[in-house]
Amino acid sequence: MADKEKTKKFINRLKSRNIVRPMVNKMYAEGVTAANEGRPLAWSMVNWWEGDIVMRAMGVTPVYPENYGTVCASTGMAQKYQAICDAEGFPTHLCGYSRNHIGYAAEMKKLGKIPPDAPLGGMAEPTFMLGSGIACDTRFKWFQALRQYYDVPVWTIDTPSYDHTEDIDSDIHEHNIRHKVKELERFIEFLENLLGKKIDMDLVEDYLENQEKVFQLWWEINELRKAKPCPMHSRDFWTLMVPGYYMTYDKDALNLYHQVYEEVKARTDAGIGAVTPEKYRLMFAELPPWHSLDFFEKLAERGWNFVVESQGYHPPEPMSLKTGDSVLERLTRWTYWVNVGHIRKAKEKNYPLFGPVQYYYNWAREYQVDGFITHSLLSCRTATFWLPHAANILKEELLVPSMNMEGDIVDFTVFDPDLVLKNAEAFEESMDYHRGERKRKGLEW
Amino acid sequence: MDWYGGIDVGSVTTKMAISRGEKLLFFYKTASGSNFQNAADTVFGEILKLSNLKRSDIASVFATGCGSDRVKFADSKVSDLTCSAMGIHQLFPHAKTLIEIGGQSSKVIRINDEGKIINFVVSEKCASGSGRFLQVIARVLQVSMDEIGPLSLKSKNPVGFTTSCAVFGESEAVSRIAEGTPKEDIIAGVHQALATKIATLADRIGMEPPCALTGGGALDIGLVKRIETTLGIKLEAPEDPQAVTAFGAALQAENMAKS
Amino acid sequence: MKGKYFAGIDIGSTMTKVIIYSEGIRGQVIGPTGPEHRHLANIVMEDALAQARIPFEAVDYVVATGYGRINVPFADKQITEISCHARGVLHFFPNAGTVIDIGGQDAKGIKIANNRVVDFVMNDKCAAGTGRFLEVIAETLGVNIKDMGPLSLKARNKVKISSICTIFAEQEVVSQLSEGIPVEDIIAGLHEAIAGRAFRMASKLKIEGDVVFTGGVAKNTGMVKALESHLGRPVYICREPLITGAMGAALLGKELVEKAMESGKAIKIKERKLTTARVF
Amino acid sequence: MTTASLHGFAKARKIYEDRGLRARELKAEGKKIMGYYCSYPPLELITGMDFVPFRVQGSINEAITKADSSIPTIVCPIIRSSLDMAMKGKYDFMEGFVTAHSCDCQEKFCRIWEHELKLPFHHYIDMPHVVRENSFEQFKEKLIMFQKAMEAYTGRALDRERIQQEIRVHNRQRALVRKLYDLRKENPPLLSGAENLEIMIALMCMPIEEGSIMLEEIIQEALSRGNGPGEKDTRLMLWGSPLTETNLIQMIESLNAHVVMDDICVGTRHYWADVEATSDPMDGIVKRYLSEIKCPRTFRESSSTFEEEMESRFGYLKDFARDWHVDGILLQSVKYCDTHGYEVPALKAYFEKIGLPAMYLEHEYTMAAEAQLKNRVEAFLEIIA
Ligand SMILES: Nc1ncnc2c1ncn2[C@@H]1O[C@H](COP(=O)(O)OP(=O)(O)O)[C@@H](O)[C@H]1O
Ligand SMILES: Nc1ncnc2c1ncn2[C@@H]1O[C@H](COP(=O)(O)OP(=O)(O)O)[C@@H](O)[C@H]1O
Ligand code: SF4
Ligand code: SF4
Ligand code: SF4
Repeated sequence: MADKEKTKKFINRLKSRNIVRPMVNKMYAEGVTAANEGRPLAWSMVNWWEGDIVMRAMGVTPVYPENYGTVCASTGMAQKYQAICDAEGFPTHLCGYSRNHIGYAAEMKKLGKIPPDAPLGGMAEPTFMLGSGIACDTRFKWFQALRQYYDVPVWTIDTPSYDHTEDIDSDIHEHNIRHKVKELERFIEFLENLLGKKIDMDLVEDYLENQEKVFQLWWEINELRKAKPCPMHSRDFWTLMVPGYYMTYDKDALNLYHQVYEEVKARTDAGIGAVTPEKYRLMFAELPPWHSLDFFEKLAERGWNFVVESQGYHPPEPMSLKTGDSVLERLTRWTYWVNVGHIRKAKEKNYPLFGPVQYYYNWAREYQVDGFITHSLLSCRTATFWLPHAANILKEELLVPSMNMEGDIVDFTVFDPDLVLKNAEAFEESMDYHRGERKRKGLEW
Repeated sequence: MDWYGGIDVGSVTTKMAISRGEKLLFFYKTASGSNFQNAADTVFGEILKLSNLKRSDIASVFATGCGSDRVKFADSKVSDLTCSAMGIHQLFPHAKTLIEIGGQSSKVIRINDEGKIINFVVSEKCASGSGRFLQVIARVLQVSMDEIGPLSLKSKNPVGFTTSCAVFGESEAVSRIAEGTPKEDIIAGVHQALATKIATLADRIGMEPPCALTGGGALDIGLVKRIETTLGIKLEAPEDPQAVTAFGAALQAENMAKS
Repeated sequence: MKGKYFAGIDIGSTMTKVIIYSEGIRGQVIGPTGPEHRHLANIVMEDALAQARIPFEAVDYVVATGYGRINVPFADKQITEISCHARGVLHFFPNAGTVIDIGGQDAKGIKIANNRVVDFVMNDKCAAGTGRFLEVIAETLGVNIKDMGPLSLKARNKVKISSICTIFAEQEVVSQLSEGIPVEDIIAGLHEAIAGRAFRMASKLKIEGDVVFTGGVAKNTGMVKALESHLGRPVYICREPLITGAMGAALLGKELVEKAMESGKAIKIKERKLTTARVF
Repeated sequence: MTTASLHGFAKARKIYEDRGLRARELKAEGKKIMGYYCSYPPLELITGMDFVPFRVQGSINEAITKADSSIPTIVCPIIRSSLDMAMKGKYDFMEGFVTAHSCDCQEKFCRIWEHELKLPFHHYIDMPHVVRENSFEQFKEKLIMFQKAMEAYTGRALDRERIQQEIRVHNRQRALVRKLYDLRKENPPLLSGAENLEIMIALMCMPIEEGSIMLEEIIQEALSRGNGPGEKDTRLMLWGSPLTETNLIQMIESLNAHVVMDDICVGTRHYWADVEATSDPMDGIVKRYLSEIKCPRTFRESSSTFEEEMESRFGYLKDFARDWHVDGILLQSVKYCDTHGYEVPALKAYFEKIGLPAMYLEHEYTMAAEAQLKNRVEAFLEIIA
């Protein structure tokens, strides 16, 4: 948004990504249609699929205010909504997505209808709100606070904050899974009472099967990115992740990833990279600056290829499910696996264990990255908290240097692209140096 | 034709260095003032006079610093972090960390045996973390920049500043003067505030001695001593601490020509 | 309350203001607070008394407000500038709902309902966005602070000030000047930046009712315009926007005395001696 | 100097001023100190294992220099400061450290603590956010894990009787604290808000029974001393994030106001609720810590109307305000605390509805801003008057 001028493009984007745009539009349009036709609509936190599939099977259309935050940020509407949220008396340091959405909700309440200038047709008034105990406190406090405007039920599906050495075989893992299954059962009860109908478990299973296929393909696509040069840039990842995050029940998502897979595979076989020449391979943590994504072109111009990113948006690694698991158990195992899968992976590969920053460690090795770009956010503690720690570990253990860029998911005024570009040159030197050091110490890349 | 130039257009000072055979041979500086382009032209003219060289003797000139865009005669632009690291490495090959205190920001850079950057941090965009804070205070106290260091060393009771804004720091200093607080205590207070900020930066990056100090801040003995006591280490400053980045730019010009 | 005199003294970071009130303003003096003037609150007071043609003993009650209020030894009571501004504003604009005050050291918003302060916000950690910011830049530009407003109205293309820090903005301004950008365009850009900040801050109060703009910066017509364009509605300005605080202080003093008289309680007052203020 | 000769107020003051003083003495005597964070790790289990619980806190007076290399600056400053002090060796008397998932910052910072400090014993208690039947089961399981971890570490078993006995010891202290708070129902209060906080903080840095004795002494002293805090116009209640120093309350009380009641976790939140006697004592502990502590970190179901929900979430504050004759509420929080931040508009609306003035004060955990904060509090007092 901040960067409108026509610049020469240096990232070789995937053609198949163009399928995503209409899917996102469809997602928002469906929400508004559902509300207009009197069907249940949920404002939902990202819940890593478990709640989504259940809701879909109950005929509920979920829309995702977090995603709407990225939409508003990239269309420039977020500033207005955030200002409204401030005016409502919420502290300004709160999550940018939440401030955007609270502002939006307050505005919609005031107007008595969807604000006419709302991006992608807006989000209609919900039947209920679904909070989540995963990732951050914000994601249930936010909806609790929103009841001030929309007096509809708020449900929160809780989740254990997994033990950072948790193994899939341990008692505690099984205990946590049982707890999560109960949480889902209670949620289903809640929905059944609210909507006055019973859930169709066969439908849940159908959706789950589609989801498992989506995960597999989407995961394989990301595996292909280990190739040198890496065939797919983070920019494409951020576009493509939307269906894998919000529409796993949908056959269209499966079709999309088939096409993407073909394209990426063809590139890999032909040795085509997303950035040419690929001078540096980078890992990006965590949430991107949605308002300034074109900025990555400027880094691509310098030969920076972003090969892996945003752990929270990635599909879980394939896993072998326990035989005899019920549908809900399977469902919840996938959700939970996102957190603990990388610990198992590290054990399999004999990597040292680093608890909460394990995935950065695993990825840095597997994708053989030269540098780690941390994006510290003014308004999201969860995505920012581990960054210095992760940077310390990568540097000490793998001799991978990092550079921080200050910014925010929504507020683009704190992001200074010129400064980052200025420092980028110095960082290249740091990456070069560490390349040599890694060689000296006998690391693989 | 094996003379090379490096020009560093800083927010406060514009500096130019001429090198040959990777040695710093000539250095000239002038205030950047309001017109970076003029300042650049001036240092170039003056350094040629000083060195008795002709323009055509200089094989190439690399520019760096926040005003590098304005240097019409530069052959290339380079990052000031890289230049500082390179420059200091040539002067002090053993230095592992470089602290640079300039007019607009403070930086801490970790460098390797080859003068390459291992890591770096830059202070946030607020004047209270840069040398400008000192200039502001010096102005209200009506002391010159050359005097503040020695004055600060005399202080027994550095004032604790209650504000973290350089502008309000100015009015706070004024009140202190009115109360009869000695100037040296006020200056020492500002030095301490700055030293604490720099110590935090240094800590964030995992500073390792030996540590060199450059930038205009290194000319300020009061600040140097405060940083030394805060960090608990000795700092080494080159004879002309402001020349380092410009020299680094000249070195890059040399390297480029050779490769 | 015939024949009774009330004094309000507002010691701000930049200006010291005194009002002597008795069924109308009898004395009104505005002097600089400046470092050397800080302990001269008594002198400003003397000037005001001279204007009102009364001896200090004739003053029934003295209320001090503003940053330096605790340093006025001869005041009977100290009240924050929030309450005083609100009271002063209500005197001039009975329908006021929101006050935006930008002074030398801070910017604040005050919300009024039923003749009372119900909420307020202020920003004060950073000089960006205060009158001090404008003063610093005016000095750099060599423009009299009084001329900033009229000059900015002539702007054709207001520049964008990218630095939020006063000191760096000063540098930015200098280099823009050297590029030949007209002074008025620069000033207009600054006004835009400060008005934007003030507007965002005041929005926290849910702006309602008439908006009154006070404080020294309200004297700047350019700022008034910039703020109005953000608000999308006109703002009201007192003929002398600097004095609302002192005015409010005097009026609150009057109300206190009236209340005490009604309830028959004695009210404590200090000895009427114009001692020098301690510096702060 | 040792604390042995000190009693009552003087003892509280001394330990408040040097938090580790008592802990270091005890360590020298061979006792084991277990650090804990926040009000959620069940102290009954800690003392039951013969550890002396020590509440880890930050300090507003210490510049943060070390922790910034491990955690970002946009997180809770109290946590940054706590980690910083630990990294500088200020808590080197602790043998172990236990945290719970009270808020995300705590969940995350304890892992960094573990990495950086590597104490002999370290435990993190996972804790549900919601209050449902299955959350009680889940939490119980996690507490049993905690117990087992301590048992494995010490090689000693903790039995039912001991837990029951510990519950009595802690409940006794809680009753004494409530008695202490009663002293501020009077007008003028028999105890200042600053004194009260000093005592609370000291209590969390010493053995429980010793603390109870100190409380009894203090209550006696307060009842018999002639020079309590005098008359003031306004009685305030303080809500929000923890205070690690008395400076904020002192500043308020330097004005024309008393702080007579609080809802903070170094105050009523920590002490108000008792553990109920249950046949399996763990059930009582589970219930108290998961649902009886009133902290915004817990999500309580809200299928009722918003009005009813507000009443169930905030009703206890109305009772506090009534019983302690409160004129106004100061909502305060450190910047970057999400848990408290989201609560502010709803709380303000609630107090507006019940006709109590409330103001939100956000601070950055530094002494430097005191003058500005004071100005705000003064203006608030004028609004109340
Ligand atoms: N003679 C001096 N004595 C002490 N300090 C000085 C002196 N000259 C410059 N400084 C300090 O150095 C700072 C400017 O450093 P410099 O490296 O010239 O900055 P820049 O590179 O941004 O132009 C000033 O803000 C001041 O604090
Ligand atoms: N005549 C004027 N024209 C424009 N701006 C003015 C004028 N007089 C004062 N100001 C502005 O008002 C500010 C001082 O405002 P004031 O309300 O007196 O502040 P304080 O209460 O902190 O002393 C100055 O910083 C200046 O920017
Ligand atoms: S993780 Fe960050 S961005 Fe996401 S909801 Fe939480 S605070 Fe907001
Ligand atoms: S606090 Fe002061 S010095 Fe820092 S950015 Fe703001 S105006 Fe500049
Ligand atoms: S103040 Fe807030 S963020 Fe800090 S520890 Fe407490 S609940 Fe967590």
